[in-house]
Amino acid sequence: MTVTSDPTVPAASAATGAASDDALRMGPAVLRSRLIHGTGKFPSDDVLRDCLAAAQPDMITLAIRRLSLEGGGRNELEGLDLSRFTLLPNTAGATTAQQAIRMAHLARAASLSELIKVEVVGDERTLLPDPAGTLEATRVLVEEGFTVLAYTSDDVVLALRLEEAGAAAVMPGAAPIGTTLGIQNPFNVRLIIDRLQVPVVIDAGLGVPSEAARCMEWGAAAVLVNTAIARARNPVEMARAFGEAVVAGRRAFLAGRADISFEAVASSPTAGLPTSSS
Amino acid sequence: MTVTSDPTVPAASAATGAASDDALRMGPAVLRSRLIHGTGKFPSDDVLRDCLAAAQPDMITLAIRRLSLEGGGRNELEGLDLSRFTLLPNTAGATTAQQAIRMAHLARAASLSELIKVEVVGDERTLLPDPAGTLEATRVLVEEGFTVLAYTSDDVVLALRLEEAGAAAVMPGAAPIGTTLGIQNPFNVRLIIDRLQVPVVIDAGLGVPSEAARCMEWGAAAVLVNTAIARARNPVEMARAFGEAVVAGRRAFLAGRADISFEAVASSPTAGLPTSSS
Amino acid sequence: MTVTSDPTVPAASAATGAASDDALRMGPAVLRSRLIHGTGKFPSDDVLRDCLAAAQPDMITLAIRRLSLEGGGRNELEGLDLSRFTLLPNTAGATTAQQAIRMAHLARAASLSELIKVEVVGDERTLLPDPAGTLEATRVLVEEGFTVLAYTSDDVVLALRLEEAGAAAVMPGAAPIGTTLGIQNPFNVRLIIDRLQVPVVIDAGLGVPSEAARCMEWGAAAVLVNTAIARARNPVEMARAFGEAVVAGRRAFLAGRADISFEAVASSPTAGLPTSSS
Amino acid sequence: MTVTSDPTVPAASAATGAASDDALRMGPAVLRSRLIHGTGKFPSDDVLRDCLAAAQPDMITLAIRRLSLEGGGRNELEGLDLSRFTLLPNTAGATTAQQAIRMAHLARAASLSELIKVEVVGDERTLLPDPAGTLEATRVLVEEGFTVLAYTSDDVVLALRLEEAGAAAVMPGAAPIGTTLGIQNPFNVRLIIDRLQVPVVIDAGLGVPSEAARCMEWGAAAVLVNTAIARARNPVEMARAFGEAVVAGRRAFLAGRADISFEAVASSPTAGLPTSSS
Amino acid sequence: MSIAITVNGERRDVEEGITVAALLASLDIRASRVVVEHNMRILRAGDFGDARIEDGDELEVLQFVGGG
Amino acid sequence: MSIAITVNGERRDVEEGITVAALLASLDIRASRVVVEHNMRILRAGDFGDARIEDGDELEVLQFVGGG
Amino acid sequence: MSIAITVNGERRDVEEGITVAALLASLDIRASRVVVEHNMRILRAGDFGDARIEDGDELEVLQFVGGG
Amino acid sequence: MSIAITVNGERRDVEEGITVAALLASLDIRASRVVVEHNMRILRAGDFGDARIEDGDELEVLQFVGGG
Repeated sequence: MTVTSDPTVPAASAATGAASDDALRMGPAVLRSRLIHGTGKFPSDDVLRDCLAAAQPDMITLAIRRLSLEGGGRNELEGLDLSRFTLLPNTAGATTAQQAIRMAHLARAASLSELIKVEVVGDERTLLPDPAGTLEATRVLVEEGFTVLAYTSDDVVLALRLEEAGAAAVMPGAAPIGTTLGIQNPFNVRLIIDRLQVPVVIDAGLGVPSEAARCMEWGAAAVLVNTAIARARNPVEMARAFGEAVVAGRRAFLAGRADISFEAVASSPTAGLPTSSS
Repeated sequence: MTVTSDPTVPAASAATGAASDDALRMGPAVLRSRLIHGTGKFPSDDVLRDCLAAAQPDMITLAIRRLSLEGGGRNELEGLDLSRFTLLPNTAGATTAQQAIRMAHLARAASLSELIKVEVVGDERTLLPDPAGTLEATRVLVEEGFTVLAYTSDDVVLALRLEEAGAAAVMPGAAPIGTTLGIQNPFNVRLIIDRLQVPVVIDAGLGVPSEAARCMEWGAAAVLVNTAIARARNPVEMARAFGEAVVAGRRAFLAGRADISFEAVASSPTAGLPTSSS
Repeated sequence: MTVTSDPTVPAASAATGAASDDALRMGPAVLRSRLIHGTGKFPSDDVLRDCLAAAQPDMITLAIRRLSLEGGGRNELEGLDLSRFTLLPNTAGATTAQQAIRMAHLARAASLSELIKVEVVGDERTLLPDPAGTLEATRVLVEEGFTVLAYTSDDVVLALRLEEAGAAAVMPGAAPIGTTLGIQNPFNVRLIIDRLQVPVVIDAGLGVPSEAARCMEWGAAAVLVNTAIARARNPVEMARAFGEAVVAGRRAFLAGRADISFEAVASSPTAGLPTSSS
Repeated sequence: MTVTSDPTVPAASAATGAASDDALRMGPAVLRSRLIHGTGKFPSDDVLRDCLAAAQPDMITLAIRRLSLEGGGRNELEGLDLSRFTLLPNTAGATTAQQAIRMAHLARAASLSELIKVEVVGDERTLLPDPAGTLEATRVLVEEGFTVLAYTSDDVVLALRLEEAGAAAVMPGAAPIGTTLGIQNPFNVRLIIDRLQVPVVIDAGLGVPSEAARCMEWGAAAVLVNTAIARARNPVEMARAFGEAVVAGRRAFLAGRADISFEAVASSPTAGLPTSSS
Repeated sequence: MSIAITVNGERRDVEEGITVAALLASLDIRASRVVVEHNMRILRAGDFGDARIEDGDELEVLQFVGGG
Repeated sequence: MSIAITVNGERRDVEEGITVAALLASLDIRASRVVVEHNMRILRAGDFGDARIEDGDELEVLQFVGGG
Repeated sequence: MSIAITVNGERRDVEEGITVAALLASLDIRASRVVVEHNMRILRAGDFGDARIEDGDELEVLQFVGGG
Repeated sequence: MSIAITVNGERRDVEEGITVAALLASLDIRASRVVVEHNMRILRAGDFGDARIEDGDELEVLQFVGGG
């Protein structure tokens, strides 16, 4: 087997560590790291900052909220140099398309960019997304010129509709937000990855780095991780581990896995054993 | 992300909280990399050599076989500087304890070390290990002073017996050798990891780096990978990916995963939303 | 434990086979059998008729199609006495709400009943349902007085929306139609069952009777099976097996499963062994 | 559905296509019902008796223990007419081959039969079987003329060795005894069923009837259930459900499942739709 | 004189003034088993005898078939 | 005179020369339902009447109980 | 004279004729870090100095916070 | 005169009195890379020069190869 001639393997990836030209493009964003890093629920500003240093993401998510009028509005992002990251504000908290659109407008004013993660919750208990609201918000915001990354369920047709509506990326959840339960529906997630042309980013519910790697091995464009890092016992090391796992999974996808065999095949030669009866 | 510097890591983790000396000790062997790398079935000597350079394992497995009398016995290990690795010869091909013991003796003469991977196949079709033969070979070889790493099934009690027999490590298979089917019995594998005091190395049947990471996250001491690398479309990049994934999985284990919640928990603040009706 | 006083167990079910008052009500339909039987793709009229005799469903599904103008329009339902069953016509073939509504009207004219299974396909390759179309057709038809059973994906929020729209039952698919792949997303299916007040009927993709039983054990109200019976090697026996499995699964749900223990617990007494050393 | 007549079936299947004599033979035992029913841990004699009436097994398991010298040795089997069942005494409590052999001798004296379930526990915490002890006890007892049903792990080679040793049936556990966790290793269980000539009976750890059906669909000869019935909220109805599920699963195995398709296939005709634009 | 109509998507020439009932009879179709849509309007079975077909009309004659 | 024996792991004093059958009767145990191991040797039920118990003997009196 | 306005859902009394920029300054908020919505209309930062607040106005003063 | 021996399972005729070292040299095999089992007894590399091969002897000449 002549490895480098294999058409499924980009030439660039053979020579170097992470493929030097394996950047992920979504609208204006160009990401070398395929780990999108959340910034919520961290135990402290310091921990968040150290996690970002360890995981080295290019893109981070943010929420937009009322500033506390007492105390000048200090918050956990205070210590961060946001200019080092591509900012992906979300519309978390919205339960209707209209609310999401309003939050997108506010986020645009704050970030001076038109990247937005559309998130319209349809059920307060599971925080699972509202199909109709997500689709409507995506349509309107795309129309307005936003680069929309749409958080969605693992519904395959809805993912297709979001792509048709102009989403720059579709973000099916692995499991409900904050649960860290891991991938609940491998079949649908893989189907979505296979059917869509736009990047598929796995969002919500991942628990451990191996699951992030697994998504990447299937061909996901990126993963978004927040709770699994923020709530780990050692968030900084966990952030680093997620960073490594995403690189490993992406690399494995590009390298092309061995074919599964349902029959056992020896790894050591079967011939050439010393005579047993001599 | 600077994974290329050294995927086998500890330097980075020293600063932050992972154990500063996270070496794996089995008898005389001290391994910084927890990826044990097989050397069988590679497309060429060059590919094998490049894979080892990419994955940077400390320990590699070998088989012992008759030299071909024509042609001076050239083989795929020709191009390797074996002295750079801790060698783990196996007894592959043995179907009885006696054969395995003889091969261990031959391997010792060749490697000048007493590290041996005991492998006694009990079924030619599945290549699954023979419980009694594995246990007997382990007992005899431990008695003779070998450091035995025992390839076994996922049978929990057999794993306990191998530990009692003095095995330096127990190596349950994830799936039959060469299948790359991945972990077939998470429950037993985790039970073995939890119950044994000696290192548990997951051997055989892994297919992709995410599965290696998953084993490490559960607390496996190391993984042994051969077919999944040798038969990948791009073995060199796959070797590198396995190296990275093992580091990531180990790091995640040490970092401590977030607790699973069966209820969804928002990642963005639920308070502080702009008034919706204003 | 006094079994009969257990409030979770209907008194009726203790004495008899299937609980005598455990009927499933959906609009005007009252079903004693919780296996809804499809009628498509059977090898012959005779086989279909024998399957129905073996499985003894109360409700069967039908499609509405153009009659072939040559030959008087004979079809596979010819040999059946449809009056023995509660008929559930579907809107299969519809790809828009409008088409589904039209087919519902035609079906009503043919069945003289207002039971309808709404099915709006959103993707020709996977035949997975269209969220928006399904919801719209459901709203309109409920408004018009239909008893709507809505075929849907395993999207939890969409299921909630269909309930809110007045669906008499919500029918999440286990896997794409005709695949017999079985339940791909146990988590979502169970979440839907738990969250909805209306009956949840598992539709599409079931492969074997054990999966039907599993759905019933989770609390599904019924299952709809077509391909797994029609394409079995022996459809008649498979129909009977599905009938039995649905009864078993429902009964197990009502009986209440044993609590899972993560520790082993002996089934035989641990005391009273004969002295081992005597 | 007339399941109440006789859930253990053959009468019905004779007419239609399932084997007309589908009895299971193990040594002298001829079983029409493929549910082997445990008798331990039931809430009362009455409940056990009613469970047996509901499930209608042909074979039940028993343990042999010291009689309490006070009170004349009344026990939970008091109310049962044991002569109606094929008795399968176990060697539960044994941790060595020698103990198991002694208990087999005692059981033979009590049952006046040479049927024995060999159970040699190798680990007190998980109650998982001891490979060597199980194999040795099986060899000795087969030699002595016993019909041995050997409880074992899901180790494939050990199952082959037990068959070679003359076991009349091999009984791999689904999960540790008493856990009701269900089948933990489908791959190995199916491999054992495929590789062995003797009947394979799934023993231990099943939780719900659907899992029993699933084992039967794979071709298991029978299942042994105890805790899942004894500890159900309503044991009698659960016993009945297990009886039905085993019948359903066996019937499905004989009927032959539909081939899995990875592409969706419509259940309703794709042609003959009314013109959409007319 | 004959008129041109469309039945189940196919062009057909029929007698002017024919009723739906007569059309079905001529096609050997038992009226009891079918649903008829006449220019997108569903006919009740009782109206088949009165429903006159005009030139250019579109009819759908449908029935239940096996489906899932 | 009485002798000391062990029954089911417990020390008991019984009459010298007692048979297994008599011991069971004294304990109100129906012979038909039990298995007796006398000094590790299993007795046939028919032999209970002849089996004399000596000082220091060990007996196991066993029966079937519920098990899985 | 003072007017009553609503800032982030809370009633506040401020000087008549105050600008947004002045309001932020009085609250010790750096204008560079916030987004202001004035009566549901988003203000550009450059307009804070010109935007005069009237009686009954509603303001939302928002910023980025950690989120997922 | 020549003698018949078995090397790696194959019959070979070699010079009477030949040593293992000489046999390996004649086969162009570097002694440093192999393990030799002479009549089921493993030879140390240092003994290759002294080990004389007799008629009917069995030799296994082995080396490490790729394996898993």
